[in-house]
Amino acid sequence: MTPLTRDGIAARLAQDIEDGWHVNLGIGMPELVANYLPEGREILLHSENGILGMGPYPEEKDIDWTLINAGKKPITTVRGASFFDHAWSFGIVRGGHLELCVLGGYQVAPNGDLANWARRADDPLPSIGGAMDLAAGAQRIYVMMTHTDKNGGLKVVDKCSYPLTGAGVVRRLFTDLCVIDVADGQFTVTDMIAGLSRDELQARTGAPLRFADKVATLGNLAAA
Amino acid sequence: MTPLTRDGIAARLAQDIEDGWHVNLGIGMPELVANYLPEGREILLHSENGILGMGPYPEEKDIDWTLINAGKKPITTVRGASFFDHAWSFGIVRGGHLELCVLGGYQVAPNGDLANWARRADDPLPSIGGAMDLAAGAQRIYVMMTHTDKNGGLKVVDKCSYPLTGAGVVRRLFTDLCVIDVADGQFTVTDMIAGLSRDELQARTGAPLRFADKVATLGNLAAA
Amino acid sequence: MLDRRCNDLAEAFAGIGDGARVMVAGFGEAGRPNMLIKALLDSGIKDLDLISNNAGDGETGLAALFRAGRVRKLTCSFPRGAMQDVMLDLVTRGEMELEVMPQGTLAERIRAGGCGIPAFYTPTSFGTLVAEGKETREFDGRGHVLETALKAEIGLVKAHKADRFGNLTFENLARNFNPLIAAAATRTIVEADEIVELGDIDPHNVHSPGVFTNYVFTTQPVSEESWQDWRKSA
Amino acid sequence: MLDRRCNDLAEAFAGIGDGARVMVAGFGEAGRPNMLIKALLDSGIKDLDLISNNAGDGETGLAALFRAGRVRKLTCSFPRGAMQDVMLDLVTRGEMELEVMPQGTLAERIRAGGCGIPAFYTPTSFGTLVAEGKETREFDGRGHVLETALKAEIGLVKAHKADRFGNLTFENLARNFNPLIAAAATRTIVEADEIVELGDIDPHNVHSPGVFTNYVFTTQPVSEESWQDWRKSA
Repeated sequence: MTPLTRDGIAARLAQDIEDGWHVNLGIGMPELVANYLPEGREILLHSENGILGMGPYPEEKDIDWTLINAGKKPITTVRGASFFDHAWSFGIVRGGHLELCVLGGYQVAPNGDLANWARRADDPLPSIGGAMDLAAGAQRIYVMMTHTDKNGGLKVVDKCSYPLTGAGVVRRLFTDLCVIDVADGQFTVTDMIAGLSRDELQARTGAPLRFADKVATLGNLAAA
Repeated sequence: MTPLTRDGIAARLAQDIEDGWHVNLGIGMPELVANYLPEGREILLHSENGILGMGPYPEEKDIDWTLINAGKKPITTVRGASFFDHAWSFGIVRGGHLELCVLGGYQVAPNGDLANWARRADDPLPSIGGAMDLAAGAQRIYVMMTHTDKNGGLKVVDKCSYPLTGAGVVRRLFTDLCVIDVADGQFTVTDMIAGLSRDELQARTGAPLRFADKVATLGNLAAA
Repeated sequence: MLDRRCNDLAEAFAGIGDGARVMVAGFGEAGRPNMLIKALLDSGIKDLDLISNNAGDGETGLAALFRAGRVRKLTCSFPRGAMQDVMLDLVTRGEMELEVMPQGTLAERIRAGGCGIPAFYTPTSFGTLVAEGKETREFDGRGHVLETALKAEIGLVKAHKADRFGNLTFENLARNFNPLIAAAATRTIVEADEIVELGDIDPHNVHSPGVFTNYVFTTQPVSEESWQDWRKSA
Repeated sequence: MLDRRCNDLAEAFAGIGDGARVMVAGFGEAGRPNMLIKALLDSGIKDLDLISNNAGDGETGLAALFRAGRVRKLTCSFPRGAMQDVMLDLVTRGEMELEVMPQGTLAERIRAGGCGIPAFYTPTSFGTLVAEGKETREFDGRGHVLETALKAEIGLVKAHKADRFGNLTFENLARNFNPLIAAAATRTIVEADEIVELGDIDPHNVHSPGVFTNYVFTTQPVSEESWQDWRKSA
């Protein structure tokens, strides 16, 4: 079996973004999703520092430091973009106007809880940023992360042990091994990579998995 | 004695508006103040429907019904004006950013209470508009009104009997007979028209009047 | 394709039943979506739970909704004007409920509805009749009133320019409640003087971002007589 | 004459004592008022109660204030970045207090401060560590947290264009916290790339109305070396 790369996860997730959606891609791995938006779908990207209609990274010569995303990386704008202040920007977020937000994760639980901002409750430099607002406000939250950590530690868990970003917010989870629907307090696997058995996947998961009637094969859509 | 006309009250009040102030002139009699702003002072007029920098009534041929004040009368704009939505407009009001608001009044009491929106508590068509926000939010409230009603009924009273617009908000009161400072629960007359005795003024007033050490003569500054 | 343009007014109002809460923008006639108000009238939807700062004047626009008896409740800040006899009649006969509040409180409640703030405290109206029965609280030694967010199923908005993403600009003081209602309504229907190409509106100067907009129409004039159409079918 | 233009930075900071609460706008370097931050550093004011979304990077800008030990407390949403070792050192040695909150909550608290709203409820952070000890309340069956307004004695703002009334525009994503801080600060000091004539900014597209502005300066570059000046006098 070959786990998906980060790009592979991003490419699979991008398939589940519908035409016409307004989407916030969280800092880090979710930013990759922008490279795999399916052809023929018009998707407007929001960044919480005040833009709808974010375009790709500019050419080096066109970098302008007033044109950055929430991760402070240079961006461009698409035709039909708009700028606004932080209050309106989080009004868009909190008011439920974004069809989707994609966030990275440290831990996800079947009740939809997400932990992605701190690994300990007494972090002396707790760094929250906009993730809690996005978790609370977007119409749906997709999470993308590796299924386990570098040491094989569980991240898809029965109950989050790290401080929560949002309670009961995750709708779908995309990992390097599978895609999981999160609903009614349960994990349901809808896609799995080839060459991985259900028992093997369960062994790498800290909560009981159910499987959809038809589980799709999760291929690497990011391959050239 | 000759009581001031409405224009006379407006002209006197205008003398107390300082250079550089941002001012809201309430609907009705206060609108007249705009005609008497002293030369050499730059005063920006706010209207709660979304403008700072309101200019005078336009020529008939220039009337544009998207350019109206809170009283729905046509206006013009001055150079350096700005438009904003109702939330920002009342943010300016409520946030204490206007140095002054001038309101009309039915009743004013020495504790600073103002009644100017309804003459009965069970009005079937209570019409509040923006007056309560202005009363609560502006840095200072000046009220202009006739000293008594058409039938000689008292309007400068010990306690408002009509529903309040704002509690404890009036800073100065301009009538056709006098100018009154309102502070520390007391009325202090600072200006009076000629030919009116203190006893006569007190007789037309429903609360005890004090008099400033030096009471100025209140002339008709609106005279051509 | 993200295209909010539409040519069928009936489509924009489809599925909306009697009793719907509808917000109508505008202050006086500035920024008042007359074509959409006419479409709402034509839709026949009744028992409207209407939110609009003013009550309208005369026989046209909002006034026609009241005259046609379509409004169960009006939430506003200023119900007086040329319509006040009709309003008074409706209210005293118990045919319409009226909720009046300070204009800034109305604006902030709608803004809160669009921005995901369920409630806030305001100093406005504290110590007055309007605050009676409301929850109050002191902050920094000053009394404040708790007010809750207002949202609606439908928002009717009048823009100057619109593009197919639904980005909007407003002219002069026609902005007023428009961007707030665009955000607070689940279904925001816009009529614009002009629909322009993407990119024709400077991204710095979009007054209401497209994410709030669901349908965009080009404004068509409504003839004076057609405001009386409801009388024929009534 | 209503003229907010000023040439003397010391005048803009006059009368501000140690312990002052200062809001600094900007997100990353976009919309960050570096000249004014340098003037604040030069003023020698210490024990700052600083509110800024980010903590800055390197040796310049905000970072210099931390390195110079001028900040008693930082309120922000994201204290990590190239400065985090310095921050960690200050916090663990107890030399600086840190208050961290969600970015949208920070923005809304500042907006509330400018708009006369003393407190509001937000769904953000409900059910998390951040909400522990805070007052909560259900609206429509969902938990919310009570948050209070943030105001400041001084607000430092970076604009693109300004006029003498203090009307401002911002470039691209340099807008961010700038208009909110302009409104929330008692004394709003602005540096602008360009000071233009009255009327050169279209009234429709003023991003922050002049009523919030107290001082306007033209931005001057701050040399890299001068950020080290404080070390000489320290």
